[in-house]
Amino acid sequence: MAETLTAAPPQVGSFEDLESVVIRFAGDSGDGMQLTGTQFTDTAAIIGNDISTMPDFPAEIRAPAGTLAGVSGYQVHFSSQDIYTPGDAADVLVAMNPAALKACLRDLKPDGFVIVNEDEFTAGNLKKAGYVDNPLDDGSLGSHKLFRIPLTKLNRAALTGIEGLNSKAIDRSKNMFALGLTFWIYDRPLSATLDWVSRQFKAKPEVIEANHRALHAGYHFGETTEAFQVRYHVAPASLPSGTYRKITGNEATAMGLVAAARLADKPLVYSSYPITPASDILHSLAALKHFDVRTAQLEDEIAAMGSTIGAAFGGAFAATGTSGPGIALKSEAMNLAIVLELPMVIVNVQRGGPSTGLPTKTEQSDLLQVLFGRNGESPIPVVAPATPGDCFDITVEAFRMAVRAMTPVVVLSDGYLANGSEPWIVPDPSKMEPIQVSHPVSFGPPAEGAPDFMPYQRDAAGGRPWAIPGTQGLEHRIGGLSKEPGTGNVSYAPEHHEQMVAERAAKVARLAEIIPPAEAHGPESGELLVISWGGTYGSVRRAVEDAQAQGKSVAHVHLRHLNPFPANLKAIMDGFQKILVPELNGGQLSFVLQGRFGRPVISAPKVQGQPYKISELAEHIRAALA
Amino acid sequence: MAETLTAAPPQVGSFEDLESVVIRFAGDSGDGMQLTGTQFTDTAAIIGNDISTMPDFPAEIRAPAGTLAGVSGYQVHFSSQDIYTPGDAADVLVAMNPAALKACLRDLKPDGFVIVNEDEFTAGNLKKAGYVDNPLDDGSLGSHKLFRIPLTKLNRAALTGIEGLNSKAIDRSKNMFALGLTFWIYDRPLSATLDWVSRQFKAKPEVIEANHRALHAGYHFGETTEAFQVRYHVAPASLPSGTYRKITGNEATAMGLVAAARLADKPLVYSSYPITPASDILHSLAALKHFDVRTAQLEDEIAAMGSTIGAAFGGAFAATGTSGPGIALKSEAMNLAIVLELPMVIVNVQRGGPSTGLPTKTEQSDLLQVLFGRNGESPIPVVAPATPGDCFDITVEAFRMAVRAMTPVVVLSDGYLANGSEPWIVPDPSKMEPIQVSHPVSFGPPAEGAPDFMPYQRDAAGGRPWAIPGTQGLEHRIGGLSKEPGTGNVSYAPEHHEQMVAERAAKVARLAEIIPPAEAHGPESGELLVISWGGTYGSVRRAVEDAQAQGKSVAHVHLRHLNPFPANLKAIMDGFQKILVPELNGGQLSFVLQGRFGRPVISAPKVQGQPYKISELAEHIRAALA
Amino acid sequence: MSTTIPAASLQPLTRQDFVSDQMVRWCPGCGDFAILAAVQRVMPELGIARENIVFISGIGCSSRFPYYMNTFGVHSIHGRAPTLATGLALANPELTLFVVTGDGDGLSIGGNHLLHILRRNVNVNILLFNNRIYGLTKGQYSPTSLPGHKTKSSPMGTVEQSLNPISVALAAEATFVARTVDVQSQHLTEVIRAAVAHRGASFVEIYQNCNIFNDHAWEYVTEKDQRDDRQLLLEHGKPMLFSGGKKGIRLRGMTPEVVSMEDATIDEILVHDAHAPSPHLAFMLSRMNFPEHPVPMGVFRSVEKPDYAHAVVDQVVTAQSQKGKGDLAKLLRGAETWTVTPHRGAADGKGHG
Amino acid sequence: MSTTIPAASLQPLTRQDFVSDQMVRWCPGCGDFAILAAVQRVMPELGIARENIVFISGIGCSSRFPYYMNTFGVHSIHGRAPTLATGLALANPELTLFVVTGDGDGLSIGGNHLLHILRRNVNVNILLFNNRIYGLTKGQYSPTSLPGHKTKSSPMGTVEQSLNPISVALAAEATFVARTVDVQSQHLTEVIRAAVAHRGASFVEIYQNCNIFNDHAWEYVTEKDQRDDRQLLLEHGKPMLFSGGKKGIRLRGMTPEVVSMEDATIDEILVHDAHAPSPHLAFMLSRMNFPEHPVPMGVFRSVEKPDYAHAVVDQVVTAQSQKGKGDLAKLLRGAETWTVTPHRGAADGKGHG
Ligand SMILES: Cc1ncc(C[n+]2csc(CCOP(=O)(O)OP(=O)(O)O)c2C)c(N)n1
Ligand SMILES: Cc1ncc(C[n+]2csc(CCOP(=O)(O)OP(=O)(O)O)c2C)c(N)n1
Ligand code: SF4
Ligand code: SF4
Ligand SMILES: [Mg+2]
Ligand SMILES: [Mg+2]
Repeated sequence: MAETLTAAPPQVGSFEDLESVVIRFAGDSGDGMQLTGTQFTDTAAIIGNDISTMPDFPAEIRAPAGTLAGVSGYQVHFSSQDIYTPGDAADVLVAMNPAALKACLRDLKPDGFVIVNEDEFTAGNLKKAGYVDNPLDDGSLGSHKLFRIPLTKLNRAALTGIEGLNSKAIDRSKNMFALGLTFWIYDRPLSATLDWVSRQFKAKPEVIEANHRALHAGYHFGETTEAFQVRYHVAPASLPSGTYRKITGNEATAMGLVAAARLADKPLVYSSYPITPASDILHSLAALKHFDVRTAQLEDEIAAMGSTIGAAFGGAFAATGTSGPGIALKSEAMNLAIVLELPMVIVNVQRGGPSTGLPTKTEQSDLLQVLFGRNGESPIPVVAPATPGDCFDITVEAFRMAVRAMTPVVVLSDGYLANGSEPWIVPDPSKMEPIQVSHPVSFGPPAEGAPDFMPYQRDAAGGRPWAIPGTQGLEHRIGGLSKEPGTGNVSYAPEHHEQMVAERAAKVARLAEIIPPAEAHGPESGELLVISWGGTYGSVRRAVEDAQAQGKSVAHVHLRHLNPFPANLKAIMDGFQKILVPELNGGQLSFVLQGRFGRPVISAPKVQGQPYKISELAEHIRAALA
Repeated sequence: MAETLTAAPPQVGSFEDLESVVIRFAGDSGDGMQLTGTQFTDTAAIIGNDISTMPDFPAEIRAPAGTLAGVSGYQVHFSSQDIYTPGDAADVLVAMNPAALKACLRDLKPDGFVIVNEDEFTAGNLKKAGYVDNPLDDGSLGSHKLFRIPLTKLNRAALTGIEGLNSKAIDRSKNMFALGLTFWIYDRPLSATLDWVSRQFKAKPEVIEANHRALHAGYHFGETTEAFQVRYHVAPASLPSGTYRKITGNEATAMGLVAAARLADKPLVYSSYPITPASDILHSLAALKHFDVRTAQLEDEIAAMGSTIGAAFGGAFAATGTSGPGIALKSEAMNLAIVLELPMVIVNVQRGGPSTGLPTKTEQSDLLQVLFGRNGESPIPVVAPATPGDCFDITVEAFRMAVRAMTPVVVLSDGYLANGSEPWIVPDPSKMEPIQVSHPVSFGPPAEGAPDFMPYQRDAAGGRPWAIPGTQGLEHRIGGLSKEPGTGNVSYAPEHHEQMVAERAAKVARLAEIIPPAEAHGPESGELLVISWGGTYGSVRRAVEDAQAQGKSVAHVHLRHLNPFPANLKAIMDGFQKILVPELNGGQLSFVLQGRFGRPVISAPKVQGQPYKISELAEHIRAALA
Repeated sequence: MSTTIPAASLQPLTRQDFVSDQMVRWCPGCGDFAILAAVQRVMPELGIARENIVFISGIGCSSRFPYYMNTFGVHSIHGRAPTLATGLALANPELTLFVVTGDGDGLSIGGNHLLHILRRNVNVNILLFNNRIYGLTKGQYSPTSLPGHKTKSSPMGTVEQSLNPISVALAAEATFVARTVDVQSQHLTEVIRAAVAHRGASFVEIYQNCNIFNDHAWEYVTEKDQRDDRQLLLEHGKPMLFSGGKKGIRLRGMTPEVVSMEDATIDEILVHDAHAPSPHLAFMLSRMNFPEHPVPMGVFRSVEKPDYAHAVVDQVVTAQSQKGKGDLAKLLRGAETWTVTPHRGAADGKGHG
Repeated sequence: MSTTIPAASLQPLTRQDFVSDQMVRWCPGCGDFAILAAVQRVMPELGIARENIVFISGIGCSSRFPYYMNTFGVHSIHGRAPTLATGLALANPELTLFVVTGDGDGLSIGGNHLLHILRRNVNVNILLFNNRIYGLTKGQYSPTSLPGHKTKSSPMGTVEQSLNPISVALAAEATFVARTVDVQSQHLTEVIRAAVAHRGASFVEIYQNCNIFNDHAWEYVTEKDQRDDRQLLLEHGKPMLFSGGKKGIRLRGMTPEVVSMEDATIDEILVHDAHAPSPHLAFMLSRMNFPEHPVPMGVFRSVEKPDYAHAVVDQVVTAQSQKGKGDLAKLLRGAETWTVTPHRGAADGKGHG
């Protein structure tokens, strides 16, 4: 449903132009903040801003109301410029209760706005949030500009008289009031949200009415109150022309899987076991059965991996998705997939570890796990998307690699990419290159004396024939024991083992032939090369560009391929005196680069379950150059 | 039952003195070759030779008789000198059938002896072994000295008339005939084996009789036939004085676990799931209940790991053992153990991978898996024994480390060490240092206002209190989610997460304080440093010593500690121009050294499921120095 | 940390003694609250010192339980709580252990461990909170979800048969099997008391309402006005009457049928035998369900068998009485030793490098 | 590889067509040989093209089975064969799938997958070779080993209750459950034929002798002279007679008892109902064992339910009929799009680095 919206013409005099704004909506888990943020984002996207978002919510479904543990936040960065991240710090914090204020204040810019629902700053709520004094009164908000709004009361007043709505339901819509207010401040149209509400609650007219009224009430509150003296304009960004949509990483991953299967004219079998933050991929795919997507929710991650192997053996495009703890469980079966040499895609949406760790926070700390977490020599290709939208491209690419080398391929996404969103140019599927799959075909009943089918005979790329059940004459048996090259027959012979280990390593290494070369963003040689991977792309790119603007000799390579590396990586590295590797773990890529190239790099690890801020990266670059 | 045996006085004239001999007994899986080898070894050990052994058998219980797949071998190296390995190549091959000849010939020295049971070289057996012509007749044995013995017939003849023995049982003792013959050739006493047979078959006098007769018959065959013109002497080795026993790695590991528990005055809870080549540890321990060893055979490796965690929480000395595929399964629970911070020992007896791989062959390819095979930043100490006997010391040490740092510790043994044997000076337990364990004690019911018990308060070594259920006043809850330092309460706060990750890394790193420094065997600086780990110790040490004897500038560091490394490792490495790292994998320690120190090393990988030969290492050293 | 104050200075404990200092993080209205309250209430009555009680859980909303109990506790990983409990029992067979699990934790990823801990009869009390949904991961179907259930992961309805936890426990040779409900706190506490009194593995299915993702799942059986008519309260040795004694269960061949007591005499009514050596009667009861039958509640099975950890430790004791307490020096020497004396010439030790 | 010769050029297959070129690597005398021979013999009778048959196994002696069948096959990893079978069925629901497993592979490490593949009713034939021992790892006890069994890992005897595979399968809602014996090849082939005919998950326990590590384990029931007296051959709709019709099974209340037909009439004898909707009758049979009862052999349960993979694919078909075959371009566009036109000014693309 493509719409082309434009913002209302600016009212001269009352508007100030801004390049970018970062708003953080925060409230209790029950306050609907994720929805509020999403709606704000959608409207910003439709208006034509560049956007980048970051939801942040607790691992509990609904922690006790009013507590710090229960705070749910959603940060939106919208801009007239090309942006890369959800923003280091917020310009505006909308805090629906004291806990939200307490939890998020530190992420607000010193001169940022604080819009609070004053009605929630009761003694009880203050205590739950761990406040001794009321921060609205004790001056502790310092340089922040505070807007106290009796939001609950105003909203109740606006909603009186709607038939069939109890007071709980009335209060539940106060997020729409807050949203309406921010729409007014940033001069956004209400239409997209009004439409969305109407669609969403089709069967409940009283709920539609409530939300529509609340949204308008908030908007009008902005207009009628004196509190906000200026409104702001953030002009549309000059994005490349095309048709855009907003997309989250998990949505993109799911669509990438579907697209890959379609490009090969295959059914997609997606086997999974729910786990945060990967579950939404399963949910998306379960709703796409009409694409011949066969989803299976298995009893655990091991079963999901086994099912994926079985489906791949059967000739389907087979994929599974999980997060770090699930990969740990899958590792034995992943190893089987590696030696069976069947194509499939394994998505790991990383979260904070180790162990159960930080289920809803982001981290890049499974790189070593996916590279090395299996017994024996078991090389597996690993790719990592750079942005939410890139989850689509990388997933399609992963399947291309899997089919070429007949191997499982790991896609390392992360919580930040999975839940974050950005505007994305909708690709035209008719222009995407098909994925060529060729199954050896039947020869009829094998003739006397004809050579046996050789399931492990290598092709030009080092792959092997993908012969599937149902093909007459190609009956064969494969397994996890060591094998004779070619025939695949069980063999414990030292030279067979050695050769098979080498063949598997070689075909993975040779994927470098089809991987795009790494691109140095900046000079081709110089003082410092910053190498990043995964979801830190945006912050690192911005930090490097800032440093370049300051005249520093620094370039950036962002790796989307972790195994094998792009063939030219070594050459690029050789052009720089120092190499800085910022990442959201204890230094895993640093370790791999050193281990691979035997050359020291400067590691800039961050292990807080939080994305990198541009400012932190700027500091690392400064220090590395010092 | 200590005995001091000496060989019969040499008969002048008919004997030749040898420094070392390597014999390989090989036959069908049903031929009792493991037993034959063990008996030969035991006698050699009792005589005072230095010994080193290597069994080599198929993954099947009993593959089809007479086939290559069914060949079971046992190699014994015995010597008057200090030896380190079971020998690169055999001096004597005892081949009980054509398949054994075919499978083992390539491991025989060019001028080695081949003793065959000629009766088994029938057309059928030759075909099963894949021989077109009879190798005994077609000259294909080349320079080897062949002894054809109608062993089956001779043995049957010797055993006629024993009551209650069918022909199958008679033939089953022909391995004793072969053993008797080798005893004669190398002038060994029969007494130890005769005694062993008597003990073993207490209830079956006819079996005792059969085996005794067969052994004597073989011995006398040597004496009466003209075939062997010379006999050989291998004098006792000049081993350090002391009381010795023969020990395999798995026996030593089991005893190490028992000893550690005893040194801490704790019950040992050993939870496991059978897997080759680790099962024997379970078997040994199950027979040691009187040491307050509580063994549990669980439903799988995950359960074994969980049970180990539970037992550690309960205050027992808890351990589990498995092989590579089992580690893959355990990895999620290992990660839990790491964040719960409980002491325990995880033994990985490595075998050839990936996947099911080579269950009965050796490899060192799980180093990266145990270091990195878990989600998130999850450091775990890793140690590796150097010899079968060292499995004892390293296991005790692993428990010391575990208790100090309150962490699981991995012992990386391998199939070669596990099944191989060497003479071992029996340690005196009364001289071993106790393992100090202190559990915080009860304070009675917590007083009003008293500070809460802090389960994650760090002690001097970075560990935490091991407070166990049953202790009044110390009730506390721990789990796999991210935690607040000190209290251990669930926390998703970025700085708490960061601090806990750092604290866990630090306490593991600080184990270097109690790890013995690495010792360079050879010059302190020079051209080449060879770094090895695990079961390759013996071959590498010998190859380096040989190179040193040739005047080459080479030293050897053997690492028993892989994480953390000995504190002085870097300093030693700095003293050498080049570093050579031979290992039985694709170059895993090489990668870790480069990754850790950012300095290139020369990797010498071997991935054949077979141990390193001294000659292969000599070649690597030569090449590295070239 | 140098003095030990004897644990015997026990004062009678109160419910409050079992409340930990941690904030309870469940959704308002969640059935878990009622279960927590009931468990905290029953604890002081058990006469077990608090320090001898351990709650172990996996992952799920239900598995947060240990944090809220002021006892020892481990919030472990998904599905593995039974394995930790087994090891802990081996280390100390005298503890009172609880495993708290969910229908996903216990029957999906953890199904095998559940089978085996029951089979081994480890002395542990397993409380399975069955809400027929994955709560913590926001509402996917679970192995106990009814066929056709539409959830996020089954938008067109599930195509899988659901597991019956009681049937599974019985097939796993469980020695104590019971069912109760979050909202019937009296019944809940009675069942928990019986479970704790049982030595060996006790399995308790607790119908629990997840008001966020599967509200009303059990309403058909727990609804106050209809309970009497829809629940069959099992009591050992008592005829199976319900609906205030107006109806009963009679066997037709092997098939249980509901009869009005106007049409049947009390002798025809099946008498509950929780102690029957074979679990097949209990299994039959486990298959009874509304609307054909009332839903049986209470103790399905309770039989005596040696518990695992004690049996293991008994072998230790037997071995020690047969062979003496293990002599480490003797063990290290093994079967055959030989002595190298100095006159053979001492060489440099063979080290380990 | 450019021409396809139609698979329809089928000649009648023979046993030999199902013999692969791989050397059989079991111990001489192993019961697995008899099972292999029987399976190879029954294959040609099934009328299924060889290329549409897949054998999947885990790890164990029994799990070597696929190598010896000249069909498609996967020798997977320990305990996980059911999971591969599930995915394979999803990829191609028309294949005939066999899972070959052991008492360790299927009931120890793989117990949970067994539960769930049965519950899901995946169209697969599961052959569980029960030798009450871990063969391949050289003789440790298994979950079906009898209590007290002395093995390498239980030198003083096991202290665990054994699992009854039939009971477990029934509790897992299996729609087809049967038992047979390696040495009774006639019975074996009949049961396998019935299993393959059944659509959905078929579970077949096969008593198998491991002559190396657990010889004679089943002798008490398979011994030729005593078979008649110790086996109860189940036939749907037939009274449960054995011992050549001289004895039968009668119910006393809920308890089955053996009666001599001299003391009972045929009407008193329990009639086998393999199609009973509730599995509780079959469960009762699963608890019968020598010496109290004869050991039931044959089909315990066989009921019709939709099979999993077809049900999943049916949803695909339904979805396609409702929404049309998915339009990728539309999917990619999603709910809301907006257009940036050149007049807004085209900037450098934002790349992915
Ligand atoms: C290894 C692993 N896989 C998946 C998850 C995600 N996960 C957490 S709880 C849960 C299911 C919980 O369901 P249930 O046991 O019924 O508990 P409830 O939340 O309903 O009480 C899942 C799938 C996880 N934490 N760990
Ligand atoms: C992950 C893993 N754990 C353990 C093993 C070792 N293992 C191989 S087969 C087996 C048990 C086999 O028993 P069963 O299934 O009864 O088969 P049988 O050999 O008796 O036919 C075990 C424990 C393994 N291969 N993989
Ligand atoms: S999601 Fe459901 S089960 Fe979980 S806390 Fe909320 S109401 Fe309870
Ligand atoms: S060990 Fe037992 S089950 Fe395995 S092949 Fe030998 S006889 Fe058969
Ligand atoms: Mg649940
Ligand atoms: Mg078995």
